[in-house]
Amino acid sequence: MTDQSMTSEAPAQGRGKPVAERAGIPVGLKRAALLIGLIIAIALPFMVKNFTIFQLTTVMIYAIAILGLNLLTGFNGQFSLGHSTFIAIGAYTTAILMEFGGFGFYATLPLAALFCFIVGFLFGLPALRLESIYLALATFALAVATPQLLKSAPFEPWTGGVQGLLVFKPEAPFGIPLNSDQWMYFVTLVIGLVLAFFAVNLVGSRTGRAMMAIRDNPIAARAMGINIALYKTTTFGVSAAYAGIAGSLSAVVVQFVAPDSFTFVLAIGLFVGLVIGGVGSIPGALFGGAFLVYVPNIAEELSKGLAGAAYGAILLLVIYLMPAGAAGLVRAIVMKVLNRRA
Amino acid sequence: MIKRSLTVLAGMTALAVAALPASAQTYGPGASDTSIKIGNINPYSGPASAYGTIGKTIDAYFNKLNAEGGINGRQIELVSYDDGYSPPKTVEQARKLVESDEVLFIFQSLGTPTNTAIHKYMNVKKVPQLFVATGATKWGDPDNFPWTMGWQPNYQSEGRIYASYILENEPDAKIGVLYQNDDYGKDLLQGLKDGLGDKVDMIVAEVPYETSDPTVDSQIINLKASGADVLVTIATPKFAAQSIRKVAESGWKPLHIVNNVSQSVGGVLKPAGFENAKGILSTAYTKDPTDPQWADDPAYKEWAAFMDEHYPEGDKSSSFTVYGYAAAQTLQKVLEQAGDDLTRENIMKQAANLNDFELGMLLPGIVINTSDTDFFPIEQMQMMRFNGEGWELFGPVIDGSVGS
Amino acid sequence: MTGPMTGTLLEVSGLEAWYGRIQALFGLDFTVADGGVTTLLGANGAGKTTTLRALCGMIRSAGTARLGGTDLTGRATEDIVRLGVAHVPQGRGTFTAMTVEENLQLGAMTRRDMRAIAEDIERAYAYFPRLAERRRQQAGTLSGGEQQMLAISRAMMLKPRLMLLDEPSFGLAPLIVEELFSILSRLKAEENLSMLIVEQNAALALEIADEAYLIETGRMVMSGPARDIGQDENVRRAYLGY
Amino acid sequence: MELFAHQILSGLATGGIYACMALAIVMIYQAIHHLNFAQGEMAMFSTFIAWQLIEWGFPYWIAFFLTIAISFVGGVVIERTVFKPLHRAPVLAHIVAFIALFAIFNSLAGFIWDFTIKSFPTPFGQQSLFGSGLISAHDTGMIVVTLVLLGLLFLFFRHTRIGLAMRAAASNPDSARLVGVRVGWMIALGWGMAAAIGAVAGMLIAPVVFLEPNMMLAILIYGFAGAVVGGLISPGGAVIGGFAVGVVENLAGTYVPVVGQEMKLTIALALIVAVLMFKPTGLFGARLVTRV
Repeated sequence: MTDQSMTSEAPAQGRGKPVAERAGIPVGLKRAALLIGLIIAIALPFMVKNFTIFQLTTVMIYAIAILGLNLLTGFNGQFSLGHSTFIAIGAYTTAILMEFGGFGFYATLPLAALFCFIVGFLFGLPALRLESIYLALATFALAVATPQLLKSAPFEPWTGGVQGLLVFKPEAPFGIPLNSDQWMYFVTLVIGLVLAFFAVNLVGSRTGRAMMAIRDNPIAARAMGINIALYKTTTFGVSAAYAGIAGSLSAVVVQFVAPDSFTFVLAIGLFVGLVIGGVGSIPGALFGGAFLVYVPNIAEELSKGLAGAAYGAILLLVIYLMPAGAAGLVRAIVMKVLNRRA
Repeated sequence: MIKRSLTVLAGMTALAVAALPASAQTYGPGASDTSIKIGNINPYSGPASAYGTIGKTIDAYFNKLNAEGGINGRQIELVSYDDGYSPPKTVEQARKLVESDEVLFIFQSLGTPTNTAIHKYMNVKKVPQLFVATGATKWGDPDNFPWTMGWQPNYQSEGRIYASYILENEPDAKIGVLYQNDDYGKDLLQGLKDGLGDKVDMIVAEVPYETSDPTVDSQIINLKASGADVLVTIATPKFAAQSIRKVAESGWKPLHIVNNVSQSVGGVLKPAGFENAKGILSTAYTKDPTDPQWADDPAYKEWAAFMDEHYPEGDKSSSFTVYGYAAAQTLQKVLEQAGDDLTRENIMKQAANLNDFELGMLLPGIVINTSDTDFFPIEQMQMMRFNGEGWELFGPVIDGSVGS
Repeated sequence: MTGPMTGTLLEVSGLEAWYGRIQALFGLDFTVADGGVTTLLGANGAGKTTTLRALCGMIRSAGTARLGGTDLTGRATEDIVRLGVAHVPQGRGTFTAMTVEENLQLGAMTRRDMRAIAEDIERAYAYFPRLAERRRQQAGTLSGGEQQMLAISRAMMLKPRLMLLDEPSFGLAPLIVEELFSILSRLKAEENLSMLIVEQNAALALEIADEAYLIETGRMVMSGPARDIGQDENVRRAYLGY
Repeated sequence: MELFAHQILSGLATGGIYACMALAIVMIYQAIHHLNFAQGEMAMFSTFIAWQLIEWGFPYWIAFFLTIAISFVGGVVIERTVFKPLHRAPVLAHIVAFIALFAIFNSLAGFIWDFTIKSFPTPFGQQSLFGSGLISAHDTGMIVVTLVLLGLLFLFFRHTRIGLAMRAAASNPDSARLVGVRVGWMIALGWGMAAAIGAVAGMLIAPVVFLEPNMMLAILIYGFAGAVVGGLISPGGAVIGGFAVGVVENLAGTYVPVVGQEMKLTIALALIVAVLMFKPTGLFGARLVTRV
């Protein structure tokens, strides 16, 4: 799983040539890795238990959210320790529309993305005035406040308060012979690929170069005539929309939304996933998602009483071994092997 | 078969086995001649990790049982996972237990939102979600959720008990309520209101707190200012202790009722100060291990010996260890009754077939009863008053059934 | 005009340096005499500043740089400073949020002799009376020339055996530059201060220097007494502009 | 009106808690320009050490100062072992390391000392001051200690050479090296001091909120809030910010209708974001000049 998760979308990066300063892995190799990754990704649900399919779906959902965070932090240089909020908004949008609006899941997905885009864009406006550490704190404040807002009296009639809302999980349509776990796996896979493709192209486009110019040198970017405010808020919106889609998917996959599902622990988890996967790397998001799902389980295996300490120790170890994240490590290894051959 | 013939059968077991068809030796997933695999989900990490003690106690108790030969000759294999009190993770862990580890059932999964997340799944899969560790009322709904059962007295019952006490003894009271702003706090408050019935306007102030509040000082000041003369504190130990101390500090002298969750002498009243805690009312269903009156009680001694031998790093002043111990004993009873018919259906059947079952660490007079229509194992509680050193039980054992 | 030249203070041989993976210096050899002034000349990007940074252990380097008998290469910056090398970096490196006096105090951070430090601060004010007037002022509020003076005084507080000056005239008005260099000459004469100066303004540098070296793309292309270098046709055309 | 006065005083008392924590946060921010997410857990762990010492029979004040010393050394050791190797790693890796430390301390404390709340002694007494029930002797003592600490820090940074060196190392590490300041050790020293101040904060806070592994979680958030309102680089501002957050929170809980009590924290945080909108570097923070 992890092998596939680290490389499956790697080739995509070459196509857009997003990060010029990086010595790239040859495009051919990336394409081959993508193809192999895709074949494995398609074959897997027919080879493993439903529970594992569910886990893999969760990995992809986290990866989508981390991808969104990556666009914001990795490519635009804006911190966020509050992306759990947008996941929550996406999840609740889907849950509420399905519960009270009689919507089908698929109809709620774009609405969740749109709504999150708007909220993210609006949050991006005040964020413009906040520099790195202050922005990190403001977003963290958002993450801390989210569960309280969700269960507060004014919202309770819609959010179900502390009890949360149960969500119906769609079955495969048109008599496709897949169970609901497999079906949602493929739905998530396709959405994830589309979003990754979009991210790659965005990053490789003029817009992407402007985003990165703002990250690297805002003053020079302004001098080049880039509308910094517009780009920053739009990036915030797009990033939030990614998180919203992840939230929407998670609502139906988990079949339940509750304030306790979206605490600041989730926000911090996404941030950890981003750094571990590799800041500024699109395939790294998948590794980050896998880290989020599997490492707590490993930590718990090591010790029940010290699960938290084990998790912390693993985290430190990973940071030491790959300070540039999994993507950085893979890049370094591949380059080393290639150089030796050459 | 040979093994079974070697096993010394307890009276109850023999009865249960006798009640089954003679050929009965049917196994559901996770059960075999030699072992029974049970799942459990607890928050071992994250902000709610205090509750992890319950999971660890249960594990220790089954280790003890296994060392003594297991149940009906079968070793108990407890697979306990961490969900960090996050509902999506609970779903993942529950599915792992059911689909990958293939446990016979899930026992004592902890928390209301977390159990809600898997409520439907467990019932669709027809896997028992047995004796969940939460006091919400919704777990006792055999018509709609026949595979889910609670264990502890539900919060609403407790609220009703306080209501009837107040109606009887303080009919002219003005009630102030401090409650934790989550399912547990709101449930208990609801019970209190239901119990007051048309006298609900006796409540002059309800003030919530968040677990993220450092102190409840501000809330207590507001409650005092409301003119209340009865204070009902629906709070977890830390905040209950804070409220007891702040009430004393501010020179307010209401009749103070503190909910059962925070009845621990060592874990709440001592930190709050015995002087400050004198006269406080509460209810109980378990024996408080830090209450000196149980020091010579045989059941207490048995529990203490268990703790020393099997869970020495555990905290003997924590009520969670008593809770886990008693819950595990209840399950032991169910498994003994199930005998060799270790199917999921029979587990639920036996869980719903507990009759006047007594547990050493429950208060004298409190018994566990379940039936096809009664999925609330413990429904009785007793009022008690803190005399400055220990709790004094008073009044009858009260049945707080929600329907009653 | 020159101080007593009793021997070699700094002897550099085969100095190489890298920025990350990119090599910037390719084996430089030069010396600074005890009590003497050496200047490094060269175009922008030739490696002058890099040489100073390499000597101070601020970037990765190889080769040897002996100060007295001690090799500086491979040591941490703060240890090199403690051996008596004061570096006045390009852009001056003053602590802008601190007062003038605090900056001077910081210059003497490696010393323990409190009374002598107080005396040296007064001496610095004597050399640079403008600083004395602004001793309680934040360094960031000083003019460019005043900041350069502060940077030099701060370096003097170390009681350095060798002072490295990186483009001291950069960005300053000609009058200020003149004042600055006359004080540097005084320091050389009165305090017997040895200096290694990197300077865009080659004429100015050659005036104060005893020896000069010409660097091109990280390699030494010419060396000799400052007076001779100043006479060289190519140097005059390329760097002195006449 | 009486309620108003009570809430203000109570807000100042809790504000004292936040101020204490905010001070520790600002300390470390000055040294490393990061917000240490593990700061609260480190303070909590220190407090447990003090509790253990007292349990072993040490007199309060000996335990108090011993804990400060242990925490100082602990802070230095953490910097040298955990963060020095990460010196060249990206900023985000540092934040992840803070998160790791957070998890480790929290889990260790729970494992060693369990989650049952413990009472922690106060040297000032719990009786209410002036017999009015307005503010307790401990609250007053806590506020006084915070102010004394602030004064000592001011003297340290303004009038000692090592304080000067620490400021230099923080404001301009390259130049600091060029005057012979051992920047690495100054950072370690900053960690040590922050850990020591955190320990004081923890020992003052524990008698109020009770000692348990999660006691600092919320306080850290409020402490951040106080520090940010104060401008992050000003110890005085942090203390004022801490008090302000305490008072605002209480008033919001009391006077904002409907949602006030449920969303005290949310309202407090919203106010902070609002402050930052108008004054992006806090009320007392100077704008750092970034060189291009």
